[in-house]
Amino acid sequence: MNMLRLYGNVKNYQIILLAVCLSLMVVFASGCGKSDAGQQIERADIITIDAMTVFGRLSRPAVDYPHDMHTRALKERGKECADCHLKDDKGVMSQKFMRLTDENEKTTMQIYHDNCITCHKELRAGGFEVGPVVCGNCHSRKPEYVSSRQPMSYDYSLHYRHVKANNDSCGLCHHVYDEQKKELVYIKGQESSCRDCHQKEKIENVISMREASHQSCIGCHIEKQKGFQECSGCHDAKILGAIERVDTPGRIERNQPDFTLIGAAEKDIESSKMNSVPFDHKAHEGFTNSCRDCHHETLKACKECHTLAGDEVGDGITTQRAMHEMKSGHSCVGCHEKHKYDPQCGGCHSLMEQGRLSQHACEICHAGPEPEKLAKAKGKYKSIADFKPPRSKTKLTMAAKDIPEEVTIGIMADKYEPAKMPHRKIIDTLMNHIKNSRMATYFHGHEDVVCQGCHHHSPIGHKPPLCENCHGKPFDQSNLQIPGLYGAYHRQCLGCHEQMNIKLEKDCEGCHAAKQS
Amino acid sequence: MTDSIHTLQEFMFHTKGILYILAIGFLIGFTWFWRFLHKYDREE
Amino acid sequence: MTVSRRRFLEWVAAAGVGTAAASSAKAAHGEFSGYPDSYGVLFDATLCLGCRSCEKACNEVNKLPAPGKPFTDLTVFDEKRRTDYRTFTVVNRYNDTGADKPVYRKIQCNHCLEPACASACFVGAFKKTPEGAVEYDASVCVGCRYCIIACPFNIPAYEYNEALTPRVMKCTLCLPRLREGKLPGCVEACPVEALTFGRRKDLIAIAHEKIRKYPGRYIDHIYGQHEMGGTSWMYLSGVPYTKIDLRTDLGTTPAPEFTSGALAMVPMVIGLWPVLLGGIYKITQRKEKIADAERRQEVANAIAATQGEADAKARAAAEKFQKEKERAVDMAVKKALADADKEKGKEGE
Amino acid sequence: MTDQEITMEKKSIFTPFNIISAIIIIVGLVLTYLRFTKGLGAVTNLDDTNPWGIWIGFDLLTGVALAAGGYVTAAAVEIFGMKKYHSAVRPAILTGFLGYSLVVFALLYDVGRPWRLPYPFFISQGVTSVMFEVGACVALYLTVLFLEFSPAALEWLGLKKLRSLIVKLTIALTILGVVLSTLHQSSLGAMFLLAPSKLHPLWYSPYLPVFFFVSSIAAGLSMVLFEGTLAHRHFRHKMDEAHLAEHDNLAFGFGKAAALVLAGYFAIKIFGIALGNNWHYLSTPYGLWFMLEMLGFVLLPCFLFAIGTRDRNARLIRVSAFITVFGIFLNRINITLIAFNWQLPWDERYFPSWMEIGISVFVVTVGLLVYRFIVTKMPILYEHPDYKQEH
Repeated sequence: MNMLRLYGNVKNYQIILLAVCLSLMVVFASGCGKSDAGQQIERADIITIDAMTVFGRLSRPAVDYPHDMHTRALKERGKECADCHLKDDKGVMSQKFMRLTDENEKTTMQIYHDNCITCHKELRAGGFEVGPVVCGNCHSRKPEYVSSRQPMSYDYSLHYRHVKANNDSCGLCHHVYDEQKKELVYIKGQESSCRDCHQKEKIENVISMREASHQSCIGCHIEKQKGFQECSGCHDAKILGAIERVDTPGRIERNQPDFTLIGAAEKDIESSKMNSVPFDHKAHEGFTNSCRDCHHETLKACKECHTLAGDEVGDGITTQRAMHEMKSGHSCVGCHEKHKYDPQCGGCHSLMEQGRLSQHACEICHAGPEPEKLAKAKGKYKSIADFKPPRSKTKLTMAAKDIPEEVTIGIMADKYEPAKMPHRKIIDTLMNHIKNSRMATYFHGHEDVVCQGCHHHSPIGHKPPLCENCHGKPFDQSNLQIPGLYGAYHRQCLGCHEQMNIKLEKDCEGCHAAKQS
Repeated sequence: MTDSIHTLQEFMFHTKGILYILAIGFLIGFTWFWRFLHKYDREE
Repeated sequence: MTVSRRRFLEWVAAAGVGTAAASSAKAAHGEFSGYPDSYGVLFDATLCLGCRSCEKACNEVNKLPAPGKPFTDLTVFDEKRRTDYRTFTVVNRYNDTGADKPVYRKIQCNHCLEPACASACFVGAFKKTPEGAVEYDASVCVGCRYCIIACPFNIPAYEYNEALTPRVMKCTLCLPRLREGKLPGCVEACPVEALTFGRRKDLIAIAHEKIRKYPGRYIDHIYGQHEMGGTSWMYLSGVPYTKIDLRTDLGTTPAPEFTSGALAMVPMVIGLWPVLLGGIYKITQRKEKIADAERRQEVANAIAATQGEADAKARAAAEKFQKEKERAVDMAVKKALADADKEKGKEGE
Repeated sequence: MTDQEITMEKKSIFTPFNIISAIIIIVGLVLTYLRFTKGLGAVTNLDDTNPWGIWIGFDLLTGVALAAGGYVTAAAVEIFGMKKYHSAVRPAILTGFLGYSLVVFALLYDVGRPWRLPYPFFISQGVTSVMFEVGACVALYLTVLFLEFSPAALEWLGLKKLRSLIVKLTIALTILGVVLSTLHQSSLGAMFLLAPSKLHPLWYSPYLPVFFFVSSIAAGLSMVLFEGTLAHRHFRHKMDEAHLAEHDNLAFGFGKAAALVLAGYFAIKIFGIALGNNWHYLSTPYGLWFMLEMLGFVLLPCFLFAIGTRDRNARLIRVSAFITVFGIFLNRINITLIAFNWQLPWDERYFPSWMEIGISVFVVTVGLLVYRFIVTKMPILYEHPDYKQEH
């Protein structure tokens, strides 16, 4: 009975209910529309505070912390690094927040919560616009910021700038640990890359790469009041890109050879069969950005780790793979393969099958003395020049007059007039590119190989076959592997133009005028 | 259309067609069977 | 229509004789590879230039009304377009795909091997032909638009502004042209042969060959080889397919399988419901009958009781008069009996 | 619609109800003209990505579900022998019959070429389509309902012979009715099995047919009560004492049934989520929407029904009946419109045009008018004197 009173007049009840439902429907429905709103802002200075992980699983999401934002804000209020980062007895500034070590879960958490929240609260009370004060806003699954941090890359140019700035005092950064003296000392000629010793994580008394770099770099920058002192300075792609590059950085002297014969190590000589490879080390320094491009972290010779049969020091990577691995940027072939698709080369090469070496490519590199003669040969050659000099591929074997000035492609002309192709102009352009590329001049097996850029899959000669000899009628179903003439022309021309960034003015009419009918 | 079946679609088209006809057949048959079964119920 | 009538008779025969097995014996294993040498088209997104030649050709070949903007106008790429009742194919441009240049993607009916539209249509207006095309027959179409609901690629369009004769409109794979031995209009028009027409199995082989030759250029997946049980129109791309609006969450289940289970239950219901309900009905009926019987029994007992009394009375009377005068006997007995009779008659009612 | 006025129809025909419905009818006719001269595009907001609107979501799906009262009541009384609810059968059958007629009527608007509706049966049978089965069943069931309803009409017309003939068929018709209803009620859900990529995972499930069937039972029970309530309020004078006497008992009986069915329905819906392991969607906006449907329009009425039957509170039962009816409407709309094409950006989604709503209102109004006509003329809410001592 009380139910009766509770629910009152049925009719009103229904109306109210209906109203509620409809309104709810509208609310929800409109909600469903923009379900995943809220763009994340990219920042290079995001530090993920997951210090607690050392004590086991995190109970709340880690905090994404915009460091620079705080550095600036604090600077404005006359604060400095030391206000957040304590110095140890040696006066080395800790990179942890408000502590030197992590005692236990509780204290570490306390440190963050007390300092962060109190500071935010105070400032907010002071009417400043500051960050969150409630848990969920720091510990958020979908944080406001997303990290765009770039790994710092220290190339020749940057190295050179630092060398000059500190007038050639290498010891400022490069050091080794002296067991007796129990201190860091600089020994000329033993410089290596930082990562050679400073690994991802701290090992015994060797601090992590991260710690080392931030300690030394930022420490020095602050001390000298030079260079960047904020995260973004070294980790923001834009700022990094803006750093002025030195076009001809002086060579880094670290008793490396100008020229060497790459062959098997002495102990492997017996089992090695391939001829050695004369290698212009000096030249390649110019083609790379840093020693690490080839030498990984160490500055050792390849064969020390990559033995003929593979050794766990070199992750079992054999010499052969170390030199020929197509996918690796450290290997000769891998790097060369990559450069085949540079604008000047890509026009021809991008249309050729990728990731393959032709059989006669071998002797182009392996032109040095046989393994057994290697020891004697060492002194004999001083530079690549002493060697059988690379054939000059910069001149065609045929006379200019034998090369058609212009080729008219009219075989399919229907909607358009025949296309006039500036045949010789194209060849001249390509030849120029070849001239300017040592790689091309060295590796193009034959003077006239340039013709094969377009006249592919056919013998090199003064009279290469015509396109229509292989590329039959368009969309030929009996022969789907080879594009028809229609596609062949367009793909070749347009593909090459695109690769070499040569814009075509007014699309179709650019090559063939529309037919007036 | 060829006699052998190449697609699930075709197969179902065939089988479902038959099933529908069988079903209708069953309904008619069942009504008859029902009356056959209860023939003598009325006089009691 | 004649076809469907023939089918109907076929079914009747099959249902009657049970020869259905004959034609579907191989099918019984549930594996269907589609029509052996059906045709298809392979679209290579790394080659497409976005010249809209295919759109133009399609429009001409199918004699569709001229669009608002001419086909030479490339500003149409600024917004995302889809197929509609007078556009069987559109090319869309995608700028933020991760590639350094915009990527173009042509879309049209994919001519599924197991078309969702076909399994949706309740007049069987859609049919997968041996050539590979999914054919639409407007002469039977009722216009329920269930096919449009069913199509996972949002392709079929509808003539909403036709008052009485609206049709579903979609790419035909140029079936009429194929039968004349010609190529589909769009394929023939593509200047870079970004569209390859051929037997589906050949196209798959070619696609794999391309991926092998240019590992850096292609995503190692042929879109349409397995999607929704496979489509006759397939795609190659250098950027993830989701970036060019090709859904990768469709799965590989052929459309008919989504509903086959539900359809399989139909005969079960028809077969078992009558039996079940009939049974229940009979049970309830029997309950009532028993209830009636009990009621009748009580009545009967009542009758029996009264009957007994009457007889007793009659006998008593008889003896009484026996002891009386001899000559009154016959008369008295007759009288008593008459009374008894009268009593009976009363109770009889 | 406040139609107390109907009770005083003897006085004048210009009652507010009549006037309003007259207006609706006129507007409806104009829209009808537009639809069949200018095409769907002119009156609807439908487009190529959203081919189905409220005419399917409301008129067809909701309509069919709510018309389930016919087979539910008939089955309860004729097959399960709950003779005491006998007075409820005819109104239920009538609503069922009208409901289905209106569904077909509305389809004539939605479908492109209405006159071809018989094609699937006589011209070209698309037997692989779930819709074929729906169509076939609806067509047959409509005939069944007509036959089941015809005695009332025949009594009114006084054709005794024909009537008694049909009455003999009652059981056969009822059983057939249940079979057909089971099939098409569930198959309406099965239609959406074909679009897993478009329907939101929380609503899409291989169980869809079962969901639709079970919910249709709840809908049927509730609709009988709901419609009974209205009839009771506006056609009291037409009801005989048997009907009036049964009014509350009916509520208790059906209320209990509805409570049980809803409980089961809620359970299997949850199983559905578990089957697809879609729990994580519950925290999204769609999830909240789903839970609103589940808690507010399944679990809530389930309990209200339970309380109502337990405390013998007929009014509360009628309230929950209303909630359930609305819940069914919400569910069908969710599946056809709100949770459908859920990945599409907001501006590519569908919202009905006023004209579509207009037609739907028009259809409903026509239904009401016909209902009023029949109820006032034929022995629906009372028993015809000549046939009293039957059953």
